[in-house]
Amino acid sequence: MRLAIPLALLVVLSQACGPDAQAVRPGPPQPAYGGRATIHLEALPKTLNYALETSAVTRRILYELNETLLTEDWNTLELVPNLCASFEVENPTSFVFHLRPGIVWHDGDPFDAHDVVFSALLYRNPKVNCDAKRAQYKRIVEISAPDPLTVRVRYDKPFFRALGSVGDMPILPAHLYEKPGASEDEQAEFINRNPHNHDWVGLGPYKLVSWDGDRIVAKRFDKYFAPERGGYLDELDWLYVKDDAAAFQALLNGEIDLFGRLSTEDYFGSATSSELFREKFFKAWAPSGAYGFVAWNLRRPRLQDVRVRRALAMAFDFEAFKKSVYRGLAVQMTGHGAPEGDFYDRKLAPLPFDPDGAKKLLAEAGWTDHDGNGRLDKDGEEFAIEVLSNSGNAVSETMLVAMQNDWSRIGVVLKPLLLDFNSAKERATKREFDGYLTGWALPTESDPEPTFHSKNASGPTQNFPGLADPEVDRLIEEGQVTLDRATRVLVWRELQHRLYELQPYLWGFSPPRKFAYSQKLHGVEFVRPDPNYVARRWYLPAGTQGTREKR
Amino acid sequence: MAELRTVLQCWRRRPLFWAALALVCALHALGAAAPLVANDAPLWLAAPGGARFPALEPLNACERFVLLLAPWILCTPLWAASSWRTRIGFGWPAFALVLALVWQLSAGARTFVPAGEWKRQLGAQSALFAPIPFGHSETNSSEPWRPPTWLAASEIDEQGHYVERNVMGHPGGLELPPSPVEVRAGEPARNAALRHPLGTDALGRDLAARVVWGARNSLAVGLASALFALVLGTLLGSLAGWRGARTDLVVSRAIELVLCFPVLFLVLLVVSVGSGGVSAVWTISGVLGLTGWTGVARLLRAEFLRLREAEFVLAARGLGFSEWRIVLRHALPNALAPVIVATSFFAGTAMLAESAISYLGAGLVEPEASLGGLVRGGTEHAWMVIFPGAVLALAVIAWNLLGEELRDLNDPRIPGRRA
Amino acid sequence: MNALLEVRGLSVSHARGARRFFAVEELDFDLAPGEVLAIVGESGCGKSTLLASIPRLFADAQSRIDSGSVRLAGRELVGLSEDELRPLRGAAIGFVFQDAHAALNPVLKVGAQVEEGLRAGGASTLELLAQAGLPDPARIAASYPHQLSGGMRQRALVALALAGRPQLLLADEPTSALDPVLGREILELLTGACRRQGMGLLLVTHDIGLALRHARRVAVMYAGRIVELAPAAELGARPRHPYTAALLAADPARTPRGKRFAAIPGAAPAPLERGAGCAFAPRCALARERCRIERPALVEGSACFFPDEVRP
Amino acid sequence: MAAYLRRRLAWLLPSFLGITLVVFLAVHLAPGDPALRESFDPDAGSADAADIERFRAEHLLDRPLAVQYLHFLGPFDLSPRGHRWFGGSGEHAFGGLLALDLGSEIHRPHVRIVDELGRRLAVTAPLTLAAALLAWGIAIPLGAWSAVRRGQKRERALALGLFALHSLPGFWLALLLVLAFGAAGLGWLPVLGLHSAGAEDLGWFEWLLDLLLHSILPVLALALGSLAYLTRQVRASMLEVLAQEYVITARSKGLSERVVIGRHALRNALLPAITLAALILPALVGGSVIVETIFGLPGMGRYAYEALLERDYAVIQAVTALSALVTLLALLAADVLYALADPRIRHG
Repeated sequence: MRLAIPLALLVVLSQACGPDAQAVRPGPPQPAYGGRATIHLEALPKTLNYALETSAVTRRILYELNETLLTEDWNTLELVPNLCASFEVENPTSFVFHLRPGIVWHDGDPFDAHDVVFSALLYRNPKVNCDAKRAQYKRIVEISAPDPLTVRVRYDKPFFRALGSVGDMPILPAHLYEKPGASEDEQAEFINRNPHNHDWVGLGPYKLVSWDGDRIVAKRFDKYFAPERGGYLDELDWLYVKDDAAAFQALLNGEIDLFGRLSTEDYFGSATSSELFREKFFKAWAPSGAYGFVAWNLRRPRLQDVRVRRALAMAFDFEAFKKSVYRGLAVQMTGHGAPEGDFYDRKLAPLPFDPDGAKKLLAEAGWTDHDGNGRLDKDGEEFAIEVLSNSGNAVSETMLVAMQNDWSRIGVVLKPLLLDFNSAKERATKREFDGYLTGWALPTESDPEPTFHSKNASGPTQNFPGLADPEVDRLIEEGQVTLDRATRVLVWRELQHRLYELQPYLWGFSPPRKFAYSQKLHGVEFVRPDPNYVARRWYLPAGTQGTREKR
Repeated sequence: MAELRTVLQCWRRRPLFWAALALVCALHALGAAAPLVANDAPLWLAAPGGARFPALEPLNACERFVLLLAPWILCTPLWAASSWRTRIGFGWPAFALVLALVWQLSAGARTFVPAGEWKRQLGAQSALFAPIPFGHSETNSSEPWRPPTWLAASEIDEQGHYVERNVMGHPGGLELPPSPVEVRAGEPARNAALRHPLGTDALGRDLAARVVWGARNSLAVGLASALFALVLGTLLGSLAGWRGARTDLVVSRAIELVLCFPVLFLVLLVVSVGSGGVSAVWTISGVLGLTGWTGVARLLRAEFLRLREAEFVLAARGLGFSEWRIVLRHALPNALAPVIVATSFFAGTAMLAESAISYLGAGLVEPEASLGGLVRGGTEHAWMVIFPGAVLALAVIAWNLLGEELRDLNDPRIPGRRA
Repeated sequence: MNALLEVRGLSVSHARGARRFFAVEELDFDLAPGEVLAIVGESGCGKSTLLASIPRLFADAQSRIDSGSVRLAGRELVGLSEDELRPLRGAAIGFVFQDAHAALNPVLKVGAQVEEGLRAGGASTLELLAQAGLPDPARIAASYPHQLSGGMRQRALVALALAGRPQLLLADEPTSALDPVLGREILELLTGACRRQGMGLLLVTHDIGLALRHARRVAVMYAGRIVELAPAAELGARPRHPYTAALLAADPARTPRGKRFAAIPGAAPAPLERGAGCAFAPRCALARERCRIERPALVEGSACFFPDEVRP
Repeated sequence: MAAYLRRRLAWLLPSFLGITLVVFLAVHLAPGDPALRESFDPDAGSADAADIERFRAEHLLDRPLAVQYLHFLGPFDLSPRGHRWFGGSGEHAFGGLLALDLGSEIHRPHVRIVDELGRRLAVTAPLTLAAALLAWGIAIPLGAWSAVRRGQKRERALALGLFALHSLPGFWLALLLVLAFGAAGLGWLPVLGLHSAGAEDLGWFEWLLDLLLHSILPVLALALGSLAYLTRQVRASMLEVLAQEYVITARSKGLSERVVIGRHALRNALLPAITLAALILPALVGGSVIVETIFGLPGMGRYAYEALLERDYAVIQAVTALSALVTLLALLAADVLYALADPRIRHG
């Protein structure tokens, strides 16, 4: 069912397209079973139990080790049955799933409706560490299993992502996680400290064999319920390498077969145009659905005036930055959402780069250079903005310096505050910043409520600006209950226009995810949804599998 | 001329020592005079109302004092070796005072001028630029990641394409056509060999300027933490060595406490808390000093324990000198030699520690430049790794060599080494 | 007469920085088997250098023998290579050092250090320690140098020197670090061993009284040269060099009670300032014009132009 | 000797507790809060205030610092599941440092810290030991040789070479090694991790060979740093010993130069080196963040640093307690070893 997405959709993004196959490869050899591939991880998952962990790395690994009720069709991006044979939408708030018979867990235990019900109910136990997902699944009012192969779910009120969130819900093996007759606390303890969070037992085409230190090894699961898409490779490894430069060296060395954090500089630069690279590797990119932004703290008086926020956006030379840092390979964002999805209006033009216009706007807002020292000031106070960010990301550091230079031309001083990840997050949560440079990684369609709705304006929420705009609230609530996809697209686009006009964020860029992978891998396609590749369709042509290349 | 002979004679006797001292002083002078060495604002500008010094105007009093120290530091080897000491001794302060007076007159209202702005507004006025005409934060989006310009691979034609295709060009045509290189007033020509002798970084900032200002910060950290460790170590070391067993016990336990403390953690703690007003250079020096004093303290304690029973100290007590007088006039000078040796070694170690911390992203990070931080920025490009690392190694070698020579100089036990 | 040791025209120089200087110049003397020759002189006159040059055991690697010959039992030592000379050390030439505390290895037991020097067929370690007058040799052998008293350490050093049953014994001020009583015992031990085993003993000391008491012949050195060489009795009774007379006058042990002993005015010239003429001239009461120009050679045991005018 | 030892041991415990207290205070007073964990889930929204409070309560982060420290120290478990005397359910009465129960990590409750420490030590300890042996194995002969040959041309060249080596920044050295021997350079050596993919199904010999190949560069990076320093230390103390009289006495016994240097000079020269050798112990436990990051080794250095970034208080305190204990023991061992080796002190 997983077909490669037509390249047309990608072309719209920029002039050229898809993977750059330097050498024209002879027709793909016949897929053959066997062989191994190693995939690079930029972070080590805390646990493989996706109910307790939210990191992108865990999600990527579980694509191969676990299955969900529904899955996103790579082509039409619609939800198609996966663990369930079929499903009915009785009314906007209740759904019935008919499970496929004969599905077994990796340890041979049969999969049935009870697993699904148990996986949904654990969010009601306050002591389980699934805080990030609790809000989403608390909306489920009732879930029941009339017989071992049917599950009935009912929501409190119509919600556009209802079907999606149930379909995407991580399914836990109840026979390993349920402690019969345990109290709520004991059950939570049993889940939080369950050894299977590390030695995961799932339903996917590959089952976990070993995980010590930085290397996770999975082998093909022979009793997978859909053998035709059960993966050709015998073994899939994931290897965690913290330092990107070291990982790239390991790729060249043959110790890694797919590296997903190629920098723009390396993608276009000498690293990937050397002889060694061209002969043995390919490079490619795919839309990442992630974008960077500076969130303005609307509680700070000087940033409450929308003219000031627009002026700051107009003073930053996005085009020059896009050309020097991204070499043109990035989308300048004009709203929240994944730029390739159809919920995002790509025709909304960004604010023009106009320093003089910006100065005029700031003057209107009362900021002029009264004492002639080259810096804008108002009522004796200089216009200085402290932008917080975490020091791990090289691109965000570069963007801060570029912003500092561009704004100094209109007399605005930017004081960068680069802290380690946790300190930065704590200050962001306590809203101790003027601007907060960070980013989102979003699926095709996401619920804007936690990020922009006024009820999340205060408290440790994702609504960093503390935006409280009735028009935005109305649009969000309307979109949430619009089940029809086409009308919902129009609602989200109207929301995007409204948000861009309010400028709670200085919207940055959405660079694509850039890959380098070994030519020995065949069947490698790059698709829209995270993680952008389908490891189970990779294969090594017969005769090259068993050979352990001499390192 | 007789003075010159004594200086040369002194240098010939201990060549390695004077070479090390000269290298250390030259590096620190370069760091102190960074505004004059690498600056985008012109040093001198012929203005209608009289000459202006745009490069020096934005400096505050403390930066100006450091700048004034530069010539004095540079001549330390000359000054220390010659019997001109008295003449040179008086000469320099006078010269510095004159310079300060002239300067004070010329300082206009300190207007804040954005990086590169002077070059844009220069127009026809004649101006003198620093040897490296680039500011440490002056970006040039038209030449990011440019290899050192003395390499053939770094040649760029008018449209901005690299002449040698394979270095930067991209067959897929995916990349936007680069804009032509923007050569601003006062800068060498586009393909001049010395335009970017060490290349540029992601934002087109000249690496040579970044290295000069990075060296300024790294050297400042090295020196400051060494002095901090010296003062703290001498204080606690002498207390432990001289006073009774009780203080000795307390100080030894404090030493053990510091030895067990994870240094990296303290730096992370302080940098994330203290990075408000004070620049990270001083917070890191403070931390390295706080954890580095144990070496000096242990050394001094051993020396003092030995000296406490030395005959001349008993004799001095016999003459009724006060305890403090004995310590200051007799014990300390004797113990000072090994302490100074340990301090110069620690200066090198502190710089290595700072660079390691900055490399991990916890110490001096953007936009402040530090030799360790620079390497972190471009591990995939040879010139971004080699040049900052080489300058750092050179500075550390200078300090260690100075320490080694100082040790041999003062070590009576090695026969025939008396200066 | 088959002399045990013949030294002819021996000159040895040391290096300080780039310049070299002569510590001893043209020394001539002989030593018969079983004979004890004392070498007396102020510190810095080159007596220790003389002793060290025989087995070539210089502390500083840059010192060397510039000229002259040293023949031990007829065999020339100066030209020998390091490998040829090494077997003679310990076996033919024994060395007794001044400060036993520094001369013994602090981390090795005394017995082990003596054993190192033993030659096959010789006396065992315990016998040697007993011969050196040490009570309970077994305990001494098993203990470390710092556990022994000064006297016992010196006796251990003597035992160590005698371990190889050498023909020639060189003793560099063996008793100056000890009190007089212990010193006398050590010296009697040394001279007794020489007589019994027919060894020659070169005894270096700064105490002329001690030299006269224990040695058959005495050589007086001044500024790197031998200024007088004569049998002990003769030298004591009628010194034929003003420096020897001055030394005798300055010896507290020989001055009758109540009489002030005379100190020698001035100081010995530093090695670099030894100009022409007799080195003692500036401090010599009998000095004349000739003494300042011409350097007196060692004639009939005295290197002075007016040996007879010397008043004891 | 025994009295000295007793006094030092008596002071060991208070020092150790003092250190754990200081680290505890520094950790809790530092900015950053473990409750604010990884990135928010982009789809579902953020943990709301109630969840964060529950997380803090579960790890006693909302209790006063003194209670938290006593809970960490033990022997009583003061959490809701802890000892009855302190209002706990009695289910897990004893815990904490003094009960040798380090508990489990804050962010990975299913991982017991003791097990993770074991895994991390299994990576760091052998590498550091190999590096130490390599460094000492070269430093002693090299130091002795350069002391004996002091002043000759070759020796001066070696001295300058060691100088440069000692002054190179650790990360720079590691990066250069990777560039030189990694795929981009000569391509002789693997640069990542301790095993290549699929190593577990190799024969034990290939497995061992694969391990050795992978550990050459890290060991080299670790050893080169300390090699230069150790060689100069041995050279300095050797020079000091060669100036002693007992070396001349040894020569006067006609012993060969090798015996004089080997038996007499070196034995005395290595005395101070013992204290340095004892300092290898903390390094065995501490590991090196730089080398482990660049070569991708899951060692102790990275474990502490990553816990630091995520403010995993349980792990930070466990790791610093372990390294503090080992450092204190090392310092004590250094003095004891020195006394045993030097008869002047042993037989006082």
